[in-house]
Amino acid sequence: MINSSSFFIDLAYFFSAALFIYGLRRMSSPISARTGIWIAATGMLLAVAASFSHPNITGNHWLILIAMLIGGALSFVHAKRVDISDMPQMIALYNGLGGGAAATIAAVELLRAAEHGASERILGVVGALIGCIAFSGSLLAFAKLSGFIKYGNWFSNRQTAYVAMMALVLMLGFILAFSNTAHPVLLLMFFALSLLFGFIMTSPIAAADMPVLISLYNAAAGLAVAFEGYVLGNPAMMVAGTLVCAAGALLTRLMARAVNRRLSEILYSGFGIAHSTSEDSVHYGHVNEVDAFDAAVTMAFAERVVIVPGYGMAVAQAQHKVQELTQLLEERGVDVQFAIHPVAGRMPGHMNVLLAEAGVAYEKIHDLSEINNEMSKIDVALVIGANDIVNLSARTDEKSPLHGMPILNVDEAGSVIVLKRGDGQGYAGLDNPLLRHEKTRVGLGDAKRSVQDMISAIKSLD
Amino acid sequence: MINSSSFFIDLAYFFSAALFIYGLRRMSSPISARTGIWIAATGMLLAVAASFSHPNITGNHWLILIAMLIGGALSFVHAKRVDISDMPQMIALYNGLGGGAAATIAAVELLRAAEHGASERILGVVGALIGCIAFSGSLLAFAKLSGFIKYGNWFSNRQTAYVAMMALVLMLGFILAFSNTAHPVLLLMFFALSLLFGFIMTSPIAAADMPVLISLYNAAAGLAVAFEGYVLGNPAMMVAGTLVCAAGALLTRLMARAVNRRLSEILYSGFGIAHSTSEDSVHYGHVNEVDAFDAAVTMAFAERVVIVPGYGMAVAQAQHKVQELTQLLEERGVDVQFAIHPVAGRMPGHMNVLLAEAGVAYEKIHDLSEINNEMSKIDVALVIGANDIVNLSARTDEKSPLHGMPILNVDEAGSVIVLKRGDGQGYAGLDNPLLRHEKTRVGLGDAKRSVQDMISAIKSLD
Amino acid sequence: MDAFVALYLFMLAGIAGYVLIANVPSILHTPLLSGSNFIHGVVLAGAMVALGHAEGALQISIGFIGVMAATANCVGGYVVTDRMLAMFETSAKRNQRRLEEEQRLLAERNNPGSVDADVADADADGNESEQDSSNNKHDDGSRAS
Amino acid sequence: MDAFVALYLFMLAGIAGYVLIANVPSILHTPLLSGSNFIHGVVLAGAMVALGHAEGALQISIGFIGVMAATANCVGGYVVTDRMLAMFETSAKRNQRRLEEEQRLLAERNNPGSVDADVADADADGNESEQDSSNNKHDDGSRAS
Ligand SMILES: NC(=O)c1ccc[n+]([C@@H]2O[C@H](COP(=O)([O-])OP(=O)(O)OC[C@H]3O[C@@H](n4cnc5c(N)ncnc54)[C@H](OP(=O)(O)O)[C@@H]3O)[C@@H](O)[C@H]2O)c1
Ligand SMILES: NC(=O)c1ccc[n+]([C@@H]2O[C@H](COP(=O)([O-])OP(=O)(O)OC[C@H]3O[C@@H](n4cnc5c(N)ncnc54)[C@H](OP(=O)(O)O)[C@@H]3O)[C@@H](O)[C@H]2O)c1
Repeated sequence: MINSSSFFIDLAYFFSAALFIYGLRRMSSPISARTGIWIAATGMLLAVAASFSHPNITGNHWLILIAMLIGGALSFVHAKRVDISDMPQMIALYNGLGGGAAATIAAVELLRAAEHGASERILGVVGALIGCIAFSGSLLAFAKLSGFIKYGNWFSNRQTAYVAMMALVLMLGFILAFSNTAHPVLLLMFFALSLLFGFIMTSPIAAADMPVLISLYNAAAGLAVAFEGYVLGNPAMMVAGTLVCAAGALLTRLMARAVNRRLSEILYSGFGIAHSTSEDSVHYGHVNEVDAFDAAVTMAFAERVVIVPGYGMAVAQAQHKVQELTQLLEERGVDVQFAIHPVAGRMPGHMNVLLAEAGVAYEKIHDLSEINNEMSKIDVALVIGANDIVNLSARTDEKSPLHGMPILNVDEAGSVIVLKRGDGQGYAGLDNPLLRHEKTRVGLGDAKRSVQDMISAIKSLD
Repeated sequence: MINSSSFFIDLAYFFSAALFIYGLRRMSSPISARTGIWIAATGMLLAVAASFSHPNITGNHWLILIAMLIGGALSFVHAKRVDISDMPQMIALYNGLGGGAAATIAAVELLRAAEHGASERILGVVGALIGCIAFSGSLLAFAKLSGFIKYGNWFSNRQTAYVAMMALVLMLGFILAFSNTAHPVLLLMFFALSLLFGFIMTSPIAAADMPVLISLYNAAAGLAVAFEGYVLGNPAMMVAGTLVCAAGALLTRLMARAVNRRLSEILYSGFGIAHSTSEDSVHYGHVNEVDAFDAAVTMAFAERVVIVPGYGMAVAQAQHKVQELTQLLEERGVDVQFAIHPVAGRMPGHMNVLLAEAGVAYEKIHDLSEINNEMSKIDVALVIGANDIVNLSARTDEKSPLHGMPILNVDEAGSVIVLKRGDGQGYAGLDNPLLRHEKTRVGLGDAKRSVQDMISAIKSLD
Repeated sequence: MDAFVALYLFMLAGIAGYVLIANVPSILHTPLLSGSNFIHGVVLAGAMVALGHAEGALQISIGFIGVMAATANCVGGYVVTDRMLAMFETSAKRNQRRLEEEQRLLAERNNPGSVDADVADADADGNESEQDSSNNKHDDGSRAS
Repeated sequence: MDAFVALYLFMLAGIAGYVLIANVPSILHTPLLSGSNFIHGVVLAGAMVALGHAEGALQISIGFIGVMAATANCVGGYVVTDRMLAMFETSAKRNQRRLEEEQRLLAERNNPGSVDADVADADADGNESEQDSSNNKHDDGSRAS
């Protein structure tokens, strides 16, 4: 234990840990969520301010400031600028950097091995491993989600190689942890292999499973921070890191459950493998097309319309147009509601966030069970870029990977209009019988475009 | 810090703390409650077993064993024997002993003041104060609830004296905490005054508010244990004590809310004072009496009967007879249900416990909101020794201290039979218009007796 | 023990205690009171140490009383809590049994003699009864409150 | 720090984190992920110390990268979370306003021009609307999920 910090620093750390906990608590309810992040930020300021006068900071003051300015400015500009629908990759990026920072602490402290006891070196090494995995794994996730790197499982089927690598990592870690002198070369190898593991973990995973994986890396980064906190004798880091680790682990499970996946499934296999057997039941039938004008007329003269947004709306960034359409319809006396499936889009709350951004009123947004009871009273259901969440085969086809997932029963509405670009399938890659349903008409084209056309058509009615 | 315990003791303490937490979690759900107490007991065994080999136990091994045997045997026999409906006082007794034990630790350690640092002495003194209050307060509560001591506010209206005493206690505590030599005489005075405070706190409180007060003392004892844990460097005591303190504090609030009281009301005033103003609106009217045979016939030929048990059933220990009556009625094809008001009796769950003891099936027991919806379809409501929970003035009389509390709407049933001994009132000391309601007939006499008479009457029908 | 570390322990254990109890149904207030009363019986571990290093008649007699009182807290607290919870359990168990029985009867009535019910059907049934029983568990909780 | 004390901190903080998140509605999963990502940005406090006592070019450059990365985690994490939650808040606030408005209208319709409604009535009303709004809050939660 090399720490000899003063009373006030201890006190500041204590309060910041308490504020983190309180902030997290408030963040877990929709009403108080925003004050929650402010409270956590107060804790952060306190911890950072106190650290400036930490007795173990014996030099490099200017370097610290410069590094903070560079890192802070870059991330501030980036985070402010980036589009709000790119959130998953942003979270991945910052999470990865946090894990990486924990790993660098481990690196510095392991290079000063003599100053630490065995228990500190052990946790330091474990933290480094976990932090590196969180770092490289998250960064690859970021790159994939941003489209910099295409899907590709670069490291498949080399189990023996992996096991050998893992053994090597463990051996290196063992040496680093139990010798009290620094081994820069071994350390470098250890870090390189650990980083490689992060890449290997992320590489086979399809973009759509990323939110769950990112949550897992978040928990991992938390654990790494907690362990490095022990190395430095910093209880605020220990408490905050463990807090994040536990919350992140639970969150990972909840998120996996929400998209109807097991964590092990996500980690060990691509989605394609899981359900390739049922693919042969696909049979295309007749699809009724509809043009924007007809669709617009149908809706303009309906009494009750439900809009079902899906991933396609997010891709097309059509939410603002959808809000415009809604307002137009409402001016004509049409009652417009939104139906949000819990796993619509590519991350929990994806649709809610987009619609909120576009200014759709909260009370018009209904969840699955609420709206399904009303569905038979609806005249027109407008499905915008959604597929899996309205896939009728989830109800009937036991072999479908979606079987058992509740869907939005748009087929109970008077008529259905589906907006999509072509014969593309959804996340699950399945054929959707809804498209050939007698009530259904399909409007082809990019969602934003189609909605814009409908808006023009309605305006031309007057 | 005088503690120098070994690795295995630390490990045992750690696991026992974890087991306490896990046990408490399980105890807070009805399904897993019993395994919860077993888990906590495992933790306890572990902690006690480890303590036997604690390096700080340098002698008195036999004395420890003897004390444990005596204390254990006495409390085991007592706890096994005592009637289950005397639970509140049993909890008060054991809780008080726990607080007292914490105080004795403080006493021993303060007599060894030289071995402790200032922070340990400070928490030791605070813990002693709290432990003493929990001890004497709980024991007085025990004595009052057991009927050894009658109600009486011995210490009323001496505010100045109290303040002076409190100042003295604080001064004594200050000296004890900040000098590193032992002061046996000051210590004695400190303890005596602290104990007196416990008596003063409990003395004005009416028997019926006791459960809330006992819960408060439980939280206090937990805190005392946590503080003495710090003195001894025993983290299991610190964690378990704080756990109990926090849980107890919340529980106290919940219990006070359940009986529609504020904690400050309970602590600062007897119930009588709070509502004496509305007493003048009392006006007795005509009460229809009914004998056991008539009551029995009414019920035997009804289709649906609801039984409303209250504090009187507990006093009369009539639950087994009530179950017998229920079975008889059911054999005759009558549908019998039970309606339990959340604050029936004198502690939360009082009625549930008694009915469960008598073997009434769980599914026949309904809570307030469930049964109130059904009440108009009920033929006969049999009220057994309940008053406040069916007091109609709660609905109408704004000045009533019960105003705003939801009651069981027995007046909506076809007819009402109330069993009570005479014109005694309930906990709130209020007149009950229900007794003079046109639908109501009152069966006078001890509840057990009355129910027994009804049983005989029904049997004589065949 | 470092005072700040103690502060962390107090804070974290306090949060745990508070959060674990939130949402407890009121029927469990008394058993929970009794159970947490038992838990602070761990004061025995401390009382043993206090008596174990006590010196002189005064310290020893105080310590002796402390161990006795702490043991009584432990033992009595356990017995009372267990007796109380035993009664809840009996009625909860009885209830559970009855529900299972009902479900069995229901299942029998729905597919009379259906040994050859197709897989999908059986699967659906299985799911349903699973859900049902979890619902019932929920019910227990809310009914109890 | 004593290893056992660290163990207690890990256990207790882990329990707190787990229990606090339980029952979070799924609409908050992403903001919460982002928020807890921000919280582990406290690694900055450690990275500063690591750089602060780093010696030699290797240690210093590693430390420098660490402080930069940790600051990015903090700042970026905060901005993203705040932006995300801001959107929820706008819609929640709007909703809240609408409900209040509705209640006001309702109250007006019920007692048209009732300046002299008696005390009891006003009291009852007050209670009701209080209850109502707490119900609504609840609704928000469940609707959101
Ligand atoms: N919410 C989550 O947390 C989460 C996380 C991971 C995975 N998932 C999974 O994601 C799926 C979500 O279902 P979903 O119905 O929202 O989406 P989906 O099933 O992926 O369907 C998207 C649809 O949008 C269309 N589309 C794509 N781009 C478009 C554009 N620019 N304009 C118009 N249409 C466009 C596609 O058809 P075309 O190509 O023909 O246009 C496709 O039919 C579920 O399977 C869920 O399990 C959800
Ligand atoms: N549940 C809790 O947690 C709790 C805690 C503290 C306070 N309280 C309060 O306790 C009250 C409980 O209401 P309650 O309706 O159950 O009880 P209650 O209002 O106290 O009424 C008890 C009734 O039982 C009768 N009685 C007494 N002994 C009897 C006997 N041996 N045989 C037949 N009748 C007998 C009494 O009348 P006679 O004298 O004429 O027989 C009295 O009318 C509420 O006010 C509640 O707020 C509850």
